[in-house]
Amino acid sequence: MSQITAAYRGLRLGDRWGGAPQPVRWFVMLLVIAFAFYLPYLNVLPFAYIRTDLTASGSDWASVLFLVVVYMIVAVGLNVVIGLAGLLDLGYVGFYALGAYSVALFGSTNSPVVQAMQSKFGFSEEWAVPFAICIPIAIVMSLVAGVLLGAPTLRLRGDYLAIVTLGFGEIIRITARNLDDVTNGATGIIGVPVPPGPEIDGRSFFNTIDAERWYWLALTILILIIFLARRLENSRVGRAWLAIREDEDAAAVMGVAGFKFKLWAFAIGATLGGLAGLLFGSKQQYVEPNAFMVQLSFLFVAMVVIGGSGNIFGALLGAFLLTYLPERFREFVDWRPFAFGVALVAVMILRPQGLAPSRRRAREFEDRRHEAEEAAADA
Amino acid sequence: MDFDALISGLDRHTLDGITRGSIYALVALGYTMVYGVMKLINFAHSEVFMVGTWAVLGTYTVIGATAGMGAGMVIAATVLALLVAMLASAGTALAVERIAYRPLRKKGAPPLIFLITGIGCSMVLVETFGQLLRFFFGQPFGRVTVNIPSVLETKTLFTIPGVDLAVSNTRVLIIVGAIVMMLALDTFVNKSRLGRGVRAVAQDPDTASLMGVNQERVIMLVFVLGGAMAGVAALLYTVQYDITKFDIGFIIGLKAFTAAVLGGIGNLRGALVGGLFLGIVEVYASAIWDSSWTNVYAFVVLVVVLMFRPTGLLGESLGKARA
Amino acid sequence: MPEQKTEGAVEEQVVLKDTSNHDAIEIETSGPDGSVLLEVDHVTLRFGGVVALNDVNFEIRRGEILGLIGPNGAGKTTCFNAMTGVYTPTEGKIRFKGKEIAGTKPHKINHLGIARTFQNIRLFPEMSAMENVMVGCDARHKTSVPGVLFRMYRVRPSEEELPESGIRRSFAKVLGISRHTLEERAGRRRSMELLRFVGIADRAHELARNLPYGYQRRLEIARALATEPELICLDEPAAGFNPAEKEDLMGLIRRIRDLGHTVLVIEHDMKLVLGVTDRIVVLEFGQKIAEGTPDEVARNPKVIAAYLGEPDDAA
Amino acid sequence: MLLEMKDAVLNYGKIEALHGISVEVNEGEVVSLIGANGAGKTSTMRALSGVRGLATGAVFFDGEDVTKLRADQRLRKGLVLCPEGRGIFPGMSVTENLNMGAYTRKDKAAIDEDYDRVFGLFPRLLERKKQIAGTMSGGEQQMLAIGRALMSRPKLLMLDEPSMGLAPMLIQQIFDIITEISQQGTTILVVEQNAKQALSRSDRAYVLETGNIVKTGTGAELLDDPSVREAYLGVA
Amino acid sequence: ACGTTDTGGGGSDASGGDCDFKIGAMGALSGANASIVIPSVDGAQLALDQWDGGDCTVTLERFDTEGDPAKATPVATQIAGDDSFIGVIGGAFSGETRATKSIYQDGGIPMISQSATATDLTQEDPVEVFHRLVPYDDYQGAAIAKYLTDEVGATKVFVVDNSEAYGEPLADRVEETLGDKMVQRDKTEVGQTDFAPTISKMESAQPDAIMYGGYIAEAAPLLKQIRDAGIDAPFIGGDGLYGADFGKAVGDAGEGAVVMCPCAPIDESSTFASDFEGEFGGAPGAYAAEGYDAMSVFLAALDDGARTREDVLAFVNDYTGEGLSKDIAFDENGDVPADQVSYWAYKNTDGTLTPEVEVSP
Ligand SMILES: Nc1ncnc2c1ncn2[C@@H]1O[C@H](COP(=O)(O)OP(=O)(O)OP(=O)(O)O)[C@@H](O)[C@H]1O
Ligand SMILES: Nc1ncnc2c1ncn2[C@@H]1O[C@H](COP(=O)(O)OP(=O)(O)OP(=O)(O)O)[C@@H](O)[C@H]1O
Ligand SMILES: CC(C)C[C@H](N)C(=O)O
Ligand SMILES: [Mg+2]
Ligand SMILES: [Mg+2]
Repeated sequence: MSQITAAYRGLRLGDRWGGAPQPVRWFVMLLVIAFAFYLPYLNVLPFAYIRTDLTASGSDWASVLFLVVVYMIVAVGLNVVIGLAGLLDLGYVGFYALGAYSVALFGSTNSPVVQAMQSKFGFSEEWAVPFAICIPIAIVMSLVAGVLLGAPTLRLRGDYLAIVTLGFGEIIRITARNLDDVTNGATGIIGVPVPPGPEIDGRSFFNTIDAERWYWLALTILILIIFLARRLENSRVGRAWLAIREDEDAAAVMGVAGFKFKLWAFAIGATLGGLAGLLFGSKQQYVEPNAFMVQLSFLFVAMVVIGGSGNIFGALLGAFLLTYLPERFREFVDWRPFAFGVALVAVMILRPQGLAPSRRRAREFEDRRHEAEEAAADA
Repeated sequence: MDFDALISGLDRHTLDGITRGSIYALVALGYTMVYGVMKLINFAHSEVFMVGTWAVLGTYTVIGATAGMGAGMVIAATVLALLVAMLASAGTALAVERIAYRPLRKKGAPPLIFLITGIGCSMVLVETFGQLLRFFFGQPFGRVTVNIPSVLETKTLFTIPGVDLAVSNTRVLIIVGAIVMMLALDTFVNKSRLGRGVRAVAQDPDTASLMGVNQERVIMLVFVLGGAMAGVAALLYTVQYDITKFDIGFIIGLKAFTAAVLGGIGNLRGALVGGLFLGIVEVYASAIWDSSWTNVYAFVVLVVVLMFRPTGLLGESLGKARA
Repeated sequence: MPEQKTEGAVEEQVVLKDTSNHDAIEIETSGPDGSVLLEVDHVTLRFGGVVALNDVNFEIRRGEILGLIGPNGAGKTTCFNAMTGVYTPTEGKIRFKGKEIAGTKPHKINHLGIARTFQNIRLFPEMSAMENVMVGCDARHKTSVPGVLFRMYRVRPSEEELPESGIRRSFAKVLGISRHTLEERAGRRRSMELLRFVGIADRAHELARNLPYGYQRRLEIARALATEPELICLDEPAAGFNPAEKEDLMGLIRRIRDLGHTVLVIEHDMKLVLGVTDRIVVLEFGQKIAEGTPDEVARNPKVIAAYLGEPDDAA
Repeated sequence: MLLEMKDAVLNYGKIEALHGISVEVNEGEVVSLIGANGAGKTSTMRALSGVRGLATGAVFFDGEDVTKLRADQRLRKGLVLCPEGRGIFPGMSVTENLNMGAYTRKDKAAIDEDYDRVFGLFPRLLERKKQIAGTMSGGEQQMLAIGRALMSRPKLLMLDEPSMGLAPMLIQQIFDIITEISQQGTTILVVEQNAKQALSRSDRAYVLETGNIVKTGTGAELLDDPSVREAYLGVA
Repeated sequence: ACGTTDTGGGGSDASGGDCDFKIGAMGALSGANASIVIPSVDGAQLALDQWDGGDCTVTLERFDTEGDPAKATPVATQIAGDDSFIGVIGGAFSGETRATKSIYQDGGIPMISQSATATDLTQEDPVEVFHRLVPYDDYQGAAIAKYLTDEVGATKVFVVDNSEAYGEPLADRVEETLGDKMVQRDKTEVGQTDFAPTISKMESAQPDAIMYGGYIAEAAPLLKQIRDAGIDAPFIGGDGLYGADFGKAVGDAGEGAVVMCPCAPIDESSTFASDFEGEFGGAPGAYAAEGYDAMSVFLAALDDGARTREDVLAFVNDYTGEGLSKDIAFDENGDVPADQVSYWAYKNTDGTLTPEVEVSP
């Protein structure tokens, strides 16, 4: 382990990357992106061993890739909330659920909402809100939910926010489960619409089986989001978040509108969560409340923290590992949760700053560690 | 919606609520104490409780306690189970502290990391009973609900005159047990010297050490006390419900944590008030509507309370709790 | 502290203003010197039984350095807190440029033009010195989240704002440059200038928490200045300084005033207070007991009795 | 010799703040430590009190090696620090804070006596017995911190900038108190920016400069030293 | 069609001459509800073991979903994406079946469920690939209601469910059929352990029977608390309780509780029972015969020469034959014909479920 990390440090990737000329960086980036798009077809040994469908009870590789990317979108969003703005959100699954449910509620002919609209406006049985319109609906719904949740609760400090958001996630799930007349309750909604596309082999372009198409779609969205989210970090907004995290009162006296920026963080996070949920629901073509249990929120937080909160690429790495590894080792079904727990503890103790922390966090962390170690007089 | 049902059965519902709330309150203590001192949500605390319930089962199994023993035996078995549960829970809490938190503290890690190791520990403990032990020992471990012999058989102890409400011995045990433990703990923290040390570390660990407080000792103490209270809760829980399960801690932990925040996290009396309040609210609301909305009531009440009292019903912090 | 600053003061006055002013908030620095800038009008502030301020009444005039002194617990910091929106007075009004500000949120008050430092230093410890100052600069910037994300708001750049080279230059000519980019650039430049101004530019990129105490105090001043306040309030800026360092600080305070800021300073060090202020207000038990020029105050028997004790040059 | 620090090196991460300094304090003395901002005065106090460990070097107290002891263990031996920046317990009342000072003591009667003594020294504290310490003014907190240190009945009392944030009259008073408790038999090590006052009341003093001791001597000697006068007394 | 995903260990080309296939079985193979599912998969295994496939080899692959729809969807995608699978036995529970049937539909892979009973699966939005060997819950609701009125003679039934995809609609059906013979309806939650509010409602409603829609995990503590509170009205549940673990979990409190199931008792002396016992060391449990039948249908398709999913699907759609559990045929929705609908009430005596009476709704 230490040898590997030493070797890794020896490469000084970060520095080299920073020092490389612009065109080289562009080229490498394009290469990475191209490789990412190629991944579903990756079939050359030994690299093919990363595939998840090698064992008998394995799972579909492209579907896993899709899920990885969806969770990466989640992680990028949650990283804004936790990593940048320092707000502990334990109910992120709520937004994810909202995204999935919005597209189902408005886009599926099986949804009571659509059926009500049909009878109210005399539309045909086939009618539902077109997918293209479901997207803005989903985004607006989750954004509004983010603001509605944030407005009264962001004034609360730290850990109070954690439990309130956790409650929010549960409220969304339970409401979805109990409001039979709106959401079909526990039965869930089938026939969630998919993006339009040409028919191939008698199946619509985006279907439940050809997951690589979903993967490409999600990947494209993810790349766009990363591009935008990176802009936040080193900007007035990023600094405001940082300042709030460090000392909210002092920041206010320095003219930082704490509440406004926190609300923005929440809104951005909510939107990305909703978007990820939308992709998930649409790919599944089925939503039901049990897919949105609190534990999923914990998983999301773990992704961001394991990766190294504050750094988008850390969050991506975290999302990848925590989604991919359990799928890759499916054959150990019964032992996976146990291993997962052990891994969480072990990784965090060995590398508390996260696997790929932002430079700032890494530096902060080094300082604190030295301090703590020296503070122990008997060390 | 059935408000009549609530009104007509108010006495009964209140009793139910207090019973439920007493257990929340005892578990909430663990959250509140650890939070007060370390500003840390100990996510594994729900499993500390869970381990306690298994300890009760283990004790009964080993001594072969069953329903229908003589009164003396029942008392002996229960007391023994109580001690074992307290020991097991306190030990688990201490182990969690040693394994998941202390190394991080030594490295000065930020709070978020503690949260993740806490979640990790919680999973490990859950899986220990749901998988690991089953793998080695088979039943009763595993993912199914297991029965715990109801050594203390439910009997009506007395009837409250006037409202004609029958009160069973188990309920009396739960309510009285919870309140006695809380009072003892409260007195300890507020009156004893060590208790003052706990509060000092809570506010400023460095200065506390300059006053002669041994920080590590205090932290251990907090985990042990919180764990022991969860052990008490575990025994009372099994007395009332006679079951346990590998993941039984999750929901109770969640509620207890909510109760702690509701009362004002870091505040011992807050835990009691928050627990009872939450228990009663849940039962009342379930009486009016139904139990499928329970968590929604709980969290809505939490949000409403926090909106008017941003630091909970009784306000924050072990230190600020004015004795 | 480097000495070359004193002469450069007049030029700096120009440079230190935000140059991204395509759309910056207008601050009226106009108005004749000597006109009332801030008015504390019969302010009373109680905490339960404690009366921290009792019918306090004074004003700050544009362009002056006003000292606020008094025994411990007299209510000086509380007075600051009331002025910067941390507390709301129980009774009375505080007017800034004629506008009532009691009850306004702290960040709004900052936007109106009041900045402060803290008695117990409160920097952003994990940010570099430069970033700390940037946060101050940001107070005058307007780009918010959509602006940062999508860079939609574009301004026609002036010649010197255009990039040097080829394609980018043509792009910028046609599409303009986003306000965000210009603000960032200006903010960075100005932060560096401010750090130089207070004399700590050599450690601009170090984390604030690792700076020595004296540097931290100066950094707080730079951060406050970055918000372009009309009134800057310093709470015991010399605490923990030795006499030589205090001497430097006096120069800095004067130069801040020379830039056109009005200064309010709380300080227990009489040498500094008497040496640098134009006027002094004295509080005791929440009440104003004296007001006047340093000479008047130093001779005032009430002040001597309540605060100074027998003359002691070493204080 | 009551307290001795030998060749102490203290690091903050990669920064070495003390480069191997040695300090001695004899029983009954008042010793002061002066130096510019960042010279390492506070670091020295932290190392002595055990809040921070040393990289190399040793600390002896009362003839015993206490280098490996934690702060709380050293306190029990009578080595008490009143830290820079006061470090009061913000959520406790004034009385509770004082009570914490007596945390390790069991002699109830004597503790009550000490309460009276502290309240006698700082009447403001008596007035505000019930106030939550975090809401007190800067100077009031400083009084509380000193009072609390006295409650420990130290053998050796270390004060880090006790006059910081105090009004002129109180500064005078603080130094009088220092003299007084020294006469009552407590040994004192004090860090002060107010060098003139400190030196004039000290038996001996050390001058620290960027982590090294550059001068030592009796208080009077240093007061007369021209370089000290220029650097720390503000007199050219 | 989806050759993109088969690699390395992937299956053989289905259109080739050789005959080497897999059949998937998905359901709750672990957890509190596993005892309702495992016997049926064992039954399927038994059918496979007893089959002589000639040059065909078929393997049964078990996928544990814990009965959780969220965990079932990746499994379904995997099965549907792997061409060597030509049929699916399951899903065992209604929720997971609902979540996955459109995936199987897209993959064109036939499913035969041994136990998913929710009405909507076939009645509201039928998909071509889905078939089941059990009647749907409209019948079960009616059967339970009929048992309650006719056998128990109840006029004041208290109906509780677990707010979940199987229990709630079932309780709804019971409620509908009972009409005003139901006194009160209440809902609980999965994972709940304290049922005090529900019990105090029962105390004031004074029901003469209690019906629970849900699975074993919550039924056991609920029933115990009911009995603890001194309420001794008869207790009846749906097939969600039809597992060997029910008796164990509920203990003494469960004595006399009744479980309804659309499965006829298996004669202990039948060859099936003895074969099953020989293979798995116990009497055939919940839906073992249905599992056996589901597998048999697929195997018959292979015997018939079907070598692709399409062929198998066509075969299953038109299948008629005599099965262990009933005479098998599927209508256009994939349901068993109405004349095959039959229910049995089982009574829990000494911890085992013993057939009490047949009820036809
Ligand atoms: N939140 C509060 N609650 C109760 N009393 C308070 C509060 N804030 C301040 N006080 C009291 O008000 C008085 C004035 O405090 P303030 O901090 O303004 O003093 P100050 O003049 O700045 O003193 P110093 O020079 O010591 O800093 C003090 O006696 C203090 O104890
Ligand atoms: N926590 C810390 N982390 C990193 N460096 C530190 C830390 N504390 C102090 N230092 C550095 O160590 C050196 C000595 O600091 P110290 O606080 O001992 O000085 P001091 O003499 O007490 O100064 P002052 O008069 O400002 O209190 C300084 O350069 C300071 O920047
Ligand atoms: C195995 C059975 C109890 C499953 C149940 N009939 C359901 O549809 O979910
Ligand atoms: Mg003050
Ligand atoms: Mg210092």
